[in-house]
Amino acid sequence: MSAGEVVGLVGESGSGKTLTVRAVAGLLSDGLVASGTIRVDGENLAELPEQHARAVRARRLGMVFQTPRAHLNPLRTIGDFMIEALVAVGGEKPAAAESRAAELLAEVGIADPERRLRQRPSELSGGLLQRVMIAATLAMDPPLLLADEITTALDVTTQEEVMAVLADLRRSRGLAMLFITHDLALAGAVCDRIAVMQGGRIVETLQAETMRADAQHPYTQRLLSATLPPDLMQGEPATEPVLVVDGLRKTYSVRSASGGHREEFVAVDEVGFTLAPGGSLGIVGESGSGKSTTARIICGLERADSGIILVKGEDWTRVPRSTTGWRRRARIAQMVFQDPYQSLDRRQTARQCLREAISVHRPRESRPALDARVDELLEAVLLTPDLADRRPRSLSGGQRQRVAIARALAAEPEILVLDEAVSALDVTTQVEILTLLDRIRRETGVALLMISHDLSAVRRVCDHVVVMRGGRIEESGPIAEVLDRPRADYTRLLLASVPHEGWVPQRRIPTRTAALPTIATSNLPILDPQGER
Amino acid sequence: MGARTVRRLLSKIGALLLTLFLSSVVIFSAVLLTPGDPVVALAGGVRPTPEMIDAIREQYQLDQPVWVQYLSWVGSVLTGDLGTSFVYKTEVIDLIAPRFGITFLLVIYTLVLIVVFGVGSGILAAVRRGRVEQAVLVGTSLGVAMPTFVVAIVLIWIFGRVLGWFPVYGPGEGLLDNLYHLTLPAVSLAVLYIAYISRITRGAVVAQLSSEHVETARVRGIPPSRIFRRHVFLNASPQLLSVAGTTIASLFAVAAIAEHAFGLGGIGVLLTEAAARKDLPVVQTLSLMLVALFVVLNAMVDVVIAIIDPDSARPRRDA
Amino acid sequence: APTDEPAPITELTSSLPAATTAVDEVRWGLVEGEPRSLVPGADYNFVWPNICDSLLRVSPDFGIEPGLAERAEFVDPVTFVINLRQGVTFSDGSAVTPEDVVFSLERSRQDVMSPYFGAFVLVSTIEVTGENQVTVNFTAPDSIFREAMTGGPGAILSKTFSEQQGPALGTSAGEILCAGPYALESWTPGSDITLVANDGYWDGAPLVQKLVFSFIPDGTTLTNALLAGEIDGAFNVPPASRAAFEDSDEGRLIVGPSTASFSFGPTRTDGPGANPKIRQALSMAIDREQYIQTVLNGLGEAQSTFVAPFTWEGSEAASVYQAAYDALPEPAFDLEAARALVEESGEDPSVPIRIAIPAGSKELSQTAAIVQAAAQQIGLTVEIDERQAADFASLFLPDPAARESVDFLATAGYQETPGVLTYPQLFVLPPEIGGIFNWTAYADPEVVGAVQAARTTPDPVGAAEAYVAAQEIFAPELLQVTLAGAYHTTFLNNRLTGVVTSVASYSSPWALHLGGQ
Amino acid sequence: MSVGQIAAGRVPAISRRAAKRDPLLVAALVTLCAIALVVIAGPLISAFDPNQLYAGPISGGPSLTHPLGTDDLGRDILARVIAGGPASVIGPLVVVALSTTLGSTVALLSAWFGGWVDGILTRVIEVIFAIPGLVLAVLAVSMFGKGLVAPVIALSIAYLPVVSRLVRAGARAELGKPYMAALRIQGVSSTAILFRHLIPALLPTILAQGALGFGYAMLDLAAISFLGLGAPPPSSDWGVMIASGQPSLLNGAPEQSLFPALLVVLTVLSVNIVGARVTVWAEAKSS
Ligand SMILES: Nc1ncnc2c1ncn2[C@@H]1O[C@H](COP(=O)(O)OP(=O)(O)OP(=O)(O)O)[C@@H](O)[C@H]1O
Ligand SMILES: Nc1ncnc2c1ncn2[C@@H]1O[C@H](COP(=O)(O)OP(=O)(O)OP(=O)(O)O)[C@@H](O)[C@H]1O
Ligand SMILES: [Mg+2]
Ligand SMILES: [Mg+2]
Ligand code: NI
Repeated sequence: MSAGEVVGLVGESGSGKTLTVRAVAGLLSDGLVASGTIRVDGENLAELPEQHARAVRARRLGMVFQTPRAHLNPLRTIGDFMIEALVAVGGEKPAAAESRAAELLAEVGIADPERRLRQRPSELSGGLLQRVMIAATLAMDPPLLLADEITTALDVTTQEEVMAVLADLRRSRGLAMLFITHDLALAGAVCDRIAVMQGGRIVETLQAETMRADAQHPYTQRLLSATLPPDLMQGEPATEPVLVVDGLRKTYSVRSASGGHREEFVAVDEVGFTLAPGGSLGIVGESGSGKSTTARIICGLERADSGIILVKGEDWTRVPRSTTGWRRRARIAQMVFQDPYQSLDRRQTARQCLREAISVHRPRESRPALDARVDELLEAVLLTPDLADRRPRSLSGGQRQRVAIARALAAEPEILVLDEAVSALDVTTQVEILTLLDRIRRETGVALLMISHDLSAVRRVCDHVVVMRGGRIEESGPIAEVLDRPRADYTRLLLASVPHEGWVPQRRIPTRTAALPTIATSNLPILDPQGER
Repeated sequence: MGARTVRRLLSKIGALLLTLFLSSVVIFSAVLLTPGDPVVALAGGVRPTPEMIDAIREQYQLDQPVWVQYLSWVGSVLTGDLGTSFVYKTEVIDLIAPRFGITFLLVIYTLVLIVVFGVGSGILAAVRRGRVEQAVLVGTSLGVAMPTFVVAIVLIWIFGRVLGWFPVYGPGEGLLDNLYHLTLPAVSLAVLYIAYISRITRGAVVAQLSSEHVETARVRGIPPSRIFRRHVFLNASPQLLSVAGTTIASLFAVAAIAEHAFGLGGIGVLLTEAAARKDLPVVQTLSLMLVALFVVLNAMVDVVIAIIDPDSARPRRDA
Repeated sequence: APTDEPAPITELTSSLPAATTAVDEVRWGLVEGEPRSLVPGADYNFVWPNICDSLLRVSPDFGIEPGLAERAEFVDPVTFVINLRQGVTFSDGSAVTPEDVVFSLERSRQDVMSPYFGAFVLVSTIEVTGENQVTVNFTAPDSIFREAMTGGPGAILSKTFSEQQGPALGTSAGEILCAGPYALESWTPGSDITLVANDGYWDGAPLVQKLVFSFIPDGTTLTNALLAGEIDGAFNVPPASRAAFEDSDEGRLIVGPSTASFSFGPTRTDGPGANPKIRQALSMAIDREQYIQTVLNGLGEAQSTFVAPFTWEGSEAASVYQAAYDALPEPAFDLEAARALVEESGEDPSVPIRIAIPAGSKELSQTAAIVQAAAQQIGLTVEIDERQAADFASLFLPDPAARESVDFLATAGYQETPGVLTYPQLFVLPPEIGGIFNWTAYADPEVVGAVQAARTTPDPVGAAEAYVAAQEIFAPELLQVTLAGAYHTTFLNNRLTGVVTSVASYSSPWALHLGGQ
Repeated sequence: MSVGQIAAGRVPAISRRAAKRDPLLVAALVTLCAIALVVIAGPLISAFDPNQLYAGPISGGPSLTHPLGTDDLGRDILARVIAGGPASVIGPLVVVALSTTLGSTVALLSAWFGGWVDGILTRVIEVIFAIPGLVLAVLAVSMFGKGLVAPVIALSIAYLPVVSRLVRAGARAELGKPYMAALRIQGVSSTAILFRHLIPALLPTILAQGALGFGYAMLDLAAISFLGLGAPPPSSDWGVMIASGQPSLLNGAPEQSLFPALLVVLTVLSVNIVGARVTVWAEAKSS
């Protein structure tokens, strides 16, 4: 890599991207041995004595990770974090280091840097923390930044901001960057060169501008086709809707940011939409906008404060949360979750899992009949029967998600709710699953309610879309109308944030310093057997 | 400490006070749960004379409703009137006061040993993987399987009788002599805890060493010694502190074993002797004291942890 | 090696040569635990004899010597005159007056609960009859009163001080003032009692400035402390550690004569314990030699009845007692005969026999185990009921209900003053006239008559003859099944000497001549 | 399928696999089996009555007739160790059984119902946690008298918080996983969720904790016997044997204390090794 160059490293999960940068950064864990050479400014790090290599790395390399929160010491302030390297490595006086730290924070676009220096990581949002990490790596003014999926955990708008900061730095400092991502579109938009990895090897290196044309390797082509804009779905003319949601509202009582007293937090506010039988509706919006909450209310996992959910004319908010109530509800709506590993019982084989799901609704079914139905379901999700006797541990992510979908279909529901069902999978698998879902919808006539960050995924599968922000619906309508001729500013912002060819990241909302209490939504307890929280 | 931390601490301390209150109810109800007449229970296995019966009724207000009895019991304990032992025929306070010092010294001594050797060996095992770690792991496996009293007997045999390096009886006189006399008792008490704390320390330090924020510090070129102090040890310390809190409290009770073996007249021995003599008033008072100690120590530990880690809404306490 | 038989004891030492050099401090271990009180009679311990002098003193070999009284003797069969020594003072310097004597004796005489009450039952009046004289008048001649005056019953307390102290007198909460060689300085409950030398003591000030008693109820702990030199001396050291004591470079084990014996006896009027045949059977099933080797580690000897020969060692009629004792059959070990006795007894052997022992006594718990094993061999079952001190003590209350749940209790009994009658009369007389341990309601008119005659015969030989006549009848009844006489054991640091090492240390100022070698 | 079947069906499979590479675990398991065998079948094979006096010399050393020697009353130490086995092993077993079942039940109730049920149960557990185990045992002894029953019950209660906290945390984590929500949505009944999914998921954790608890209970009960609050004399509980052998130890005959002490240490050590392995296995299973 030469100075000021941005090189992208793309490839599917497990292809060795992270290991590569960790080897460069000297972070290989015990038991892993790197061979070969790593030259920084002509010095081979692999041959240098440990002490010396550490000094070279400290001054010549900066590294930013996917999960900034985990990479910051939770017990120390942002200031401690920023100043530490300046003092311990750079040999600056603490007072000087502090003002320098504030400057660096300002450089990455953090407002009120003095206050931030006194805060702890827990008080900052993910986007801010990622910027703090970037600012910290700048302390030693390194020529090279290693960035490992630094935006994967962020939503599109925040991703754009972080990328904008990096673009600025590149311009102002001539910073070179090794940029790792799953997202070819993003890589194409920000990198000069792109290296494609598969199974631990770089299979091909391409110039970013011309990658579509130049791609030779079949794997690269597969990656590229996976991100191609898909055909638009043709929505069937709406008959009587299978699902009518109206005036849905849900508030949580949370501790206020300053601790102490509790306050009401509106997660879902006056949400309403309809879903046609066999139709598909996408819900998009930034993180924390209330998408999951809406989905959970529809499936009965949460109780709405007010509003109605009509399924075939019956109000489902009134169905009791008894076992029989759950059984009735099960035939209406089923859900597929984001993390396919966590959403299966790790002790059950695929077959046991499906058998259980079926027998809930057909308690008197005989063994052979049950097994026949299991095979049917497996076939529907394109799983070979030999996988049926494996436990989740020995299935791939895509296969697990197929089992989860098959399980959801076991109840023969009217609606399938997909909460970020493909976000955790790598691109090629995503495409497979989305295609599968589309096929199932056509074949079985189940209606899809698909929640996603990913506008292209929504575009591929859905006929209607709802855009949410802060618990409210900003805009809704047929997919083509909303995504191609957005009316709401927020929809426009969302669309503009999605990396695409010729995309230049911009700082669009400089005032947003998001100090909301950031609750990791995926870690919240979900099952509440009593029904009330 | 921010207002938020203070508020969180206050509610924590409130919860601890509630714990204290509830456990005092549990301890108080020992009298009611003892089979037979509460007067006999309170007389402590002695057949009470009519004067004693009157005195007990008077002291414990046995004619009053239960809650009045409880309140007056707690009230008198709070005002320093710990009641009378009918077995020892003295004020409970006179039984406890002269014995407390030696137990306290023993616990402190033991604690120093535990911290130095337990935390020390735990860190060593975490930092020096390989042979040192193996040695520490084998040692601690043995250590957690060693009954304290067996260690005491072995120590008496080796150091007291065969080598004659350390005294094996009594607390001695004067602080230095006290410490000399308490060496073997403290070691015998400490062995099990050293092993226990060593394992916890090793676990906590290893977890921190492989944590991502330590990785970041390494990439940034922070010197290893500094990383260890400011990132690894600091972050491991809340867990160690909370274990230390419960350890000290239980040491006061377990001290009985060493006191028994080495003939130290401390409160541990008093507690077990009183139990053997069914002297409920003494046992109750001492139990309450130990529980209060536990609660206070934990409150202190929570404060320290809250200073280190203001986000510790729920300090991890158990191991 | 531990498997060797312990060497037989050939010589008993009743006292060590008096010390010659002064010692600042001596630490003494009390394996009996913390005393409940230092008032003579309120508790038995080794502390009070050094604080409170008696009118007469029992010598180490159980003879009688003058004490606070220059002379105290019967001037006629029913008049006992006490002549106080000139100028004796309490440890605070105040004079010992005849009023103090009257006060002290009346304390025991008027308190039915006092263990000394029995000594005063024949007394009619106690009066001051001169500047230094007190006269005790009797309703009948009393052959054991003078001997009683050597121990606790004759101990003298300061009247004014005692009255001031009230119920706190002599407890850890109060103080005590007497005329012994040492005075109480401090008492830390749970830890120790410190005595200081009484420089004004009439028989010369002790050489030890400070005598500190530590409470070490655990035999092993005491042994460790003695062997490590942490504690300078102790009585009743555990016989189990004999080998360790004898090998010690730190101190020496001194074996002295004693009246103490290990025995077990019946507790109620019915049940197997009350059946003499069962008692005889159990007695015959126990091998005494083996018992002495295991429990006492050889530090004792077989004993034919529950009164030990040392009791009459200093008596004028010693030869009469000895001849009668020698005539008693020695306890036999005969399992066959024992089984036959069980058959004859008519008791149901499947009903378990409960034997109570106090917790924490290794010797008694071994004793119980031995009785249990012996019983098993002759077809009886024995259950062991180990009781805490307080529980065990309650077995001795007058109310028979306290003993209902047990058949036997095992004890180590001793007699701290000379006088043959003192101990057996507790067992053979009806409870109304002093048989406080006569729990089987043993009532042989001949025995009662003879024992009472022995008490009221002023002539020692006459009294002895009356007693041995009774003994001949009650000894075979085994009102106590005596297992062995135990020697008085003392462990003393090598730098020290001068203590009384016989059972007289229970009632005489045994530390008076204590000091450096 | 029931909990028992899972426990019986899987643990041996795991240990078989582990045995290949883990000699320490094998040694521990063999030791435990040997001890269990001795405790169960010992009375049949032992040549002497544990209470038979003078079966050999007083405080005799090991010999052919008395492999572990004889004690201060000439009793065969081997026979006594064997006879004391049940009391020494069953005590801790009862403690573990009671504290794990009670603790797990409380924890499951707490995690399942949440809300005020959780609040109250957590408070109760907190209170028990505040009273050290030994203190609770001592309190029980002073109420109900000496013997093994009071301390065993007291320790069962004292160990409850550790189990309960662990299981509650595990249960909450498990209940928070999406598959639980999925089961709910499918209409799987509460009992099925509880017994077919939740409890089996927690079983490794519970077993691991049980193994560790056994070790602690054994040490604690032995200590209580040593302090003179446990089983009364004729019993040959290992703790009592160790304590009563002290005088002989001082006289140079350590057998009486040594062998039961070795047994205690070996048992606890083995159980701890097994427990540690189960913990590792449990963690591997749940990650
Ligand atoms: N410490 C380790 N020990 C053994 N194997 C490892 C270790 N770390 C990573 N691997 C393996 O090395 C391979 C490459 O992993 P790496 O983390 O570099 O993938 P990646 O391309 O970054 O994937 P992702 O997109 O999911 O982050 C994977 O198969 C992974 O399982
Ligand atoms: N149980 C709860 N208690 C308190 N607040 C909650 C709870 N569940 C969700 N929230 C809050 O409600 C808001 C909406 O959450 P929701 O999970 O619906 O967002 P989302 O749109 O799915 O976000 P993401 O894209 O990150 O999954 C968030 O701010 C979240 O912090
Ligand atoms: Mg990666
Ligand atoms: Mg969500
Ligand atoms: Ni089953």
